[in-house]
Amino acid sequence: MNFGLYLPLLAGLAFCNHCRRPADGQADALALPAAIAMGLATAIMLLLGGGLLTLADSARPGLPLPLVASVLQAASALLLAGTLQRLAAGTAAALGLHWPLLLLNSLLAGLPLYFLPSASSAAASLCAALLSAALFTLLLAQFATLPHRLQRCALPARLQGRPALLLCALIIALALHGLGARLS
Amino acid sequence: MSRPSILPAHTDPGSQPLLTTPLPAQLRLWLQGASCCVEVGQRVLKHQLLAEADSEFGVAVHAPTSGHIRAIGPLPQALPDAPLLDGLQLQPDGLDEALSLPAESNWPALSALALAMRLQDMGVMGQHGPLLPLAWAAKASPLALLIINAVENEPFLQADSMLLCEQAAAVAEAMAMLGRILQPARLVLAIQQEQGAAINALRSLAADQCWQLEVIQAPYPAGDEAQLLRALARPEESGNSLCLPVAGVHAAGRAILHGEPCISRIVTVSTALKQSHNMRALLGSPVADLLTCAGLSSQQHALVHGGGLRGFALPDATIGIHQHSHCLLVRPRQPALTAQPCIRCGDCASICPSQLQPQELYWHCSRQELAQAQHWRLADCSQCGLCSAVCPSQLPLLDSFRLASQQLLLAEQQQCAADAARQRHRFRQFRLERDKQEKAQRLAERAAQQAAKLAQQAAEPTSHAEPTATAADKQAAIAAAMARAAERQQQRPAVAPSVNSSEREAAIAANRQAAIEAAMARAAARKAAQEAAKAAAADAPAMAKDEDQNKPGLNQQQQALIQAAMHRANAQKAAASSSPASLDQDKKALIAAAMARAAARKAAGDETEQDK
Amino acid sequence: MTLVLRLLLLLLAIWLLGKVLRSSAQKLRPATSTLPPLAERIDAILPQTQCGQCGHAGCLPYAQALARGEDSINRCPPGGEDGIRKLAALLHTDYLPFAADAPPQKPKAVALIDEATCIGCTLCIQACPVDAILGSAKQMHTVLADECTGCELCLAPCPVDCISMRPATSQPADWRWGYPVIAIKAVKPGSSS
Amino acid sequence: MNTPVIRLAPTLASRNRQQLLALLPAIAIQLWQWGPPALLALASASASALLADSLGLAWRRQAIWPGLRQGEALLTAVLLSLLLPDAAVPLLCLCTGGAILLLRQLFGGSGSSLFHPVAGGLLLAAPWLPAGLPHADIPLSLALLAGGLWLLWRGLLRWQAPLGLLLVVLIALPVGSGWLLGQSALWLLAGWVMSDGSATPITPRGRLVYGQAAGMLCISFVTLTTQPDAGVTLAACLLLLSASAPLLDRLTLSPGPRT
Repeated sequence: MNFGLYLPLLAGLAFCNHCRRPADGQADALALPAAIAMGLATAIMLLLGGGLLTLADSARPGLPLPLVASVLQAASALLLAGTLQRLAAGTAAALGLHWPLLLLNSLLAGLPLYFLPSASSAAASLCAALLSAALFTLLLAQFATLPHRLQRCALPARLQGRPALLLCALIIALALHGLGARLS
Repeated sequence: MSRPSILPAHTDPGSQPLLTTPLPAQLRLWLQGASCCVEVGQRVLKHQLLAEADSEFGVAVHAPTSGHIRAIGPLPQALPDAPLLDGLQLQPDGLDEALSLPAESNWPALSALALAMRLQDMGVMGQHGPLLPLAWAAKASPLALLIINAVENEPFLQADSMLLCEQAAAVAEAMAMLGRILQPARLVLAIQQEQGAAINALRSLAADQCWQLEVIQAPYPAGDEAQLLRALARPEESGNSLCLPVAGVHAAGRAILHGEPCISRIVTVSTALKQSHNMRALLGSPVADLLTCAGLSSQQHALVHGGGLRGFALPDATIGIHQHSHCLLVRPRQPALTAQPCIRCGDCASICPSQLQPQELYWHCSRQELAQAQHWRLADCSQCGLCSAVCPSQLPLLDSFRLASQQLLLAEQQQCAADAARQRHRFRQFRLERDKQEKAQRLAERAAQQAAKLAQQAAEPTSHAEPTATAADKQAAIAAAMARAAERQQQRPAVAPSVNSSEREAAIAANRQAAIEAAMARAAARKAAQEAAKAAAADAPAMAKDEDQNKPGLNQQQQALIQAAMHRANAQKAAASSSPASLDQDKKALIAAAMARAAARKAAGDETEQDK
Repeated sequence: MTLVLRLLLLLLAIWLLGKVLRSSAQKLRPATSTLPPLAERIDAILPQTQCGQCGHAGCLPYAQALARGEDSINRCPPGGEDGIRKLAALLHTDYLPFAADAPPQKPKAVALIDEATCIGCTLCIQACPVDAILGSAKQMHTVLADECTGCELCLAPCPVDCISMRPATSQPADWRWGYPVIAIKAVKPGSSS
Repeated sequence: MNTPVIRLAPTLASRNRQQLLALLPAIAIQLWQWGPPALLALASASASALLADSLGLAWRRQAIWPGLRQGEALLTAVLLSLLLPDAAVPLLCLCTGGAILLLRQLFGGSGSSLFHPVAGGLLLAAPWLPAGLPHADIPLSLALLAGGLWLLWRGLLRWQAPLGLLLVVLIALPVGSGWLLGQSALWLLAGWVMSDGSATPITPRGRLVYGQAAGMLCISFVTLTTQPDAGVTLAACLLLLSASAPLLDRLTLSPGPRT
């Protein structure tokens, strides 16, 4: 895995997240809080999964990394989903914090972190997790506000709405690929 | 990008002469907020009243010269998009015969309201309707600051400067008059730094007068009322200050001191280059005449009414000028610039004196989203036109804001109309309800009186037959009901002993009550029986509901009881009549009897309760 | 060391998420107690012609039916499509085009009584929902044009067909020069600065 | 249309003309440095840009000549040919035309493009660019700076975003960002791409934040990584941040204080 692939993956993931948002009357007003909430949730999952992995590694070294990492990421996602379900079910649902989405985010955004070239030390992996969560939040917020702006573009009728957003996602992914390729 | 540097500087009229337009062939006067009081074909004299103000915001119209009224009807007005509005056409006869003008001799004795109404009658207009707002004058609160606005607000305007240069003494006189009547704590004449000649003309007069000269240095929309008030009023004065245009003040001076109604104004005709002419023109003069006077032809030029930023195109040179026609701009005809899409340069937002976001406003206004436009503070837009002027895409920002404000105004009016209609409808419903209740009350009273009589006749223990009742079983039922009522009546003192202060009164009341109850029960039973005998009534539930609304809201205990009984009986009746129609007589009688019993019992119960 | 830092960051993220959730929950549940009842808010949108074209006996009954969810929002021709949009926004439903069986939309009109033909039967007075008709028995009646909502309810009862609808003339021709928003503001105590 | 008599701002076409005019010294220096091939590149890029623009306009059923006369496509071509002096001519044509079609015409022409075509074209061309250490081009940079200052004086440069970028670069001088100032790509992107309204936030504060964010991202990438090609990195940052422009607008745009 390298950054040139990982960062566009985040863009695609953010686009998926945006498409899965509930489209009701309050979706527009809650778009930005939903993006921030999902970004924070992803940060929690990444930090939790990474921390658990460090603990597991120190407790019993030599475990197969891919298996343990995916189990721990899935566990942290389900733990968060369960906690949210118990404490603030209605709000979490309105903000789109559903467990399948959390699981997807945790696995797709979290797992590659352990295989990135920079994840050599604990501090570096922590830093990578934070940065990737921050970038993911930024991307989510971008997708939350882009449709409003796209309305004012004179896009052809066939491209209105989601296809236009997909186009934007592709361009963002291109830019992220360009940046990520330099990091690797 | 600072505003003063990019706007063309004010050019002083200087030593230019004030022209006077020759008498036009036709005058077109508009009747906004005024109702016509002359007829077609009538000859009128100069200064004669043509239309009286019929609303708070209208002013009277006077004949600018003598002549004949040729038509009264819709005319295009010198407004954006030249809407048709009622106006009158006056054909001058060239004689210019004037009425004699009675000057107001004791004007210092006028109150503010009297002055305001007098100015309205004299046709003196301010920024919004009469020079002095009537609502303000009626409040008669002490005036802290009176601003006379002589700022040439837009590029190319010169009319106010010209007026000050030519008529400085008359303006000073008018201001002294206003100061005397309105008694402001501070009287200020606001003028812009560039109007040098006017300032010179005033400086010599200002020395021994009660007013001050304030020279404004702020950039363009500084001549707007709100901006002037913000600039000149001290915090404690900002609540009760007033801003009047200098042309109106001058006209007010003529009207009050000399009795001369407002029939003309000074108009600048400018070619937006260096050359411009100022002329005194009669109100209603066609624009073409003014152009001819300035040596221009109306065919070869595009016409703009107003200054360089707020002016709007006039489609037609025959439109007559009005009291707000301070400037006419004449431009060579050019192909119109086409609007390009917004490139989000942000210049409009950075230049907006009200700190709005014109690009957002324009987006919502062009999509007719008035609620959003209100959120982006369309109401705070002073329509200064700077955003339109700096827009590199030539977007019609000012036009769309004007249109949207108008639509907003219309929507507000509709909302007011809807609110009024709702109120009237609710009041009508309340009135119908009240009428119904009063009618029911009257009927009940009458029934009670008759029943009391009947009961007295039937005071003998032998319960004699009801004359109208035909079936024997019905009579039996009634008798049973009466007997029960009597029983209850006897039990009543035991139920509620020694509660009443006066037992005698209670006894009398009880006797009467019993009689009434009996009669009521009879009447109800009779009616119910008759109703039940009829075929099925289709609208039974509706009737029940109607009767339900006849709640015993009566203050007299007796009436309450009667009504309660009646309405119970009716409800029962309604229920009965809504049940299958093929009931035999026996059943009907049984129902009626039960009903009557229930009614009587209820009435008695109610009575005891209310006695408590 | 990194583990402690990681734990601290985790706690910070959880705290922030809690804050976001709480603020969103407040946004989700606006203070409904301060709002007037739903029927009143719907009634405020309806045009108050009281014409009964919606099939109810007036605007308020229609509003109540809407509030109970018993009728659809596209039954008010005088309110126009704008009215439907407002109702849709208030009731959180989708915009609906006018019902196929709804009467067609007409421009605003006011009733006019032909004074020569009127026999003074008072039937129209009883029919008018907003008391906009004046007159008494055997006397000529007249319509207060300012109060007339154009509901056309007076047309049917008239025995001599002397009432006709005329287009309302209150279009925005009343372009008042710089309508007096600023003037009123300027003299209201304590309004500006 | 009752629009005002006084026009205080140049039209779009005149704006673009003046922006091109400000590039003239830089073009002259480029021609002097690279000789006839640069002229060929400039001409072919312009032709490809005009062709792509007219194709897009025809596809969107717009009038072609008035659209071309605005000069935005030409400006894009000139900027790209200045940014990619050592690219092969076909690549230059391809990325110019592609960027104009994809990022400009598809989004609906001038003012509507969310992403600046120049940044997009640079990024499209990046994989095929010859790798190598960037060399400082002081004369070109100075010419561009002069052109930018002239634009600023004419009031045509929205200066907040470039200022934010330059501030960050100056602050980061101790980290070793000084060589960036000698890069012509930095000046081109700052003066002609970041000052464009459609791909940046609309509020002054948002633009400042945009410029600072672009500077920080760019400097961190350029100094932390091994591929110090400032132009492509900055273009990628600009694209990424252009997508955040609506977000910055949402955060900074308000109806304003109530009077």
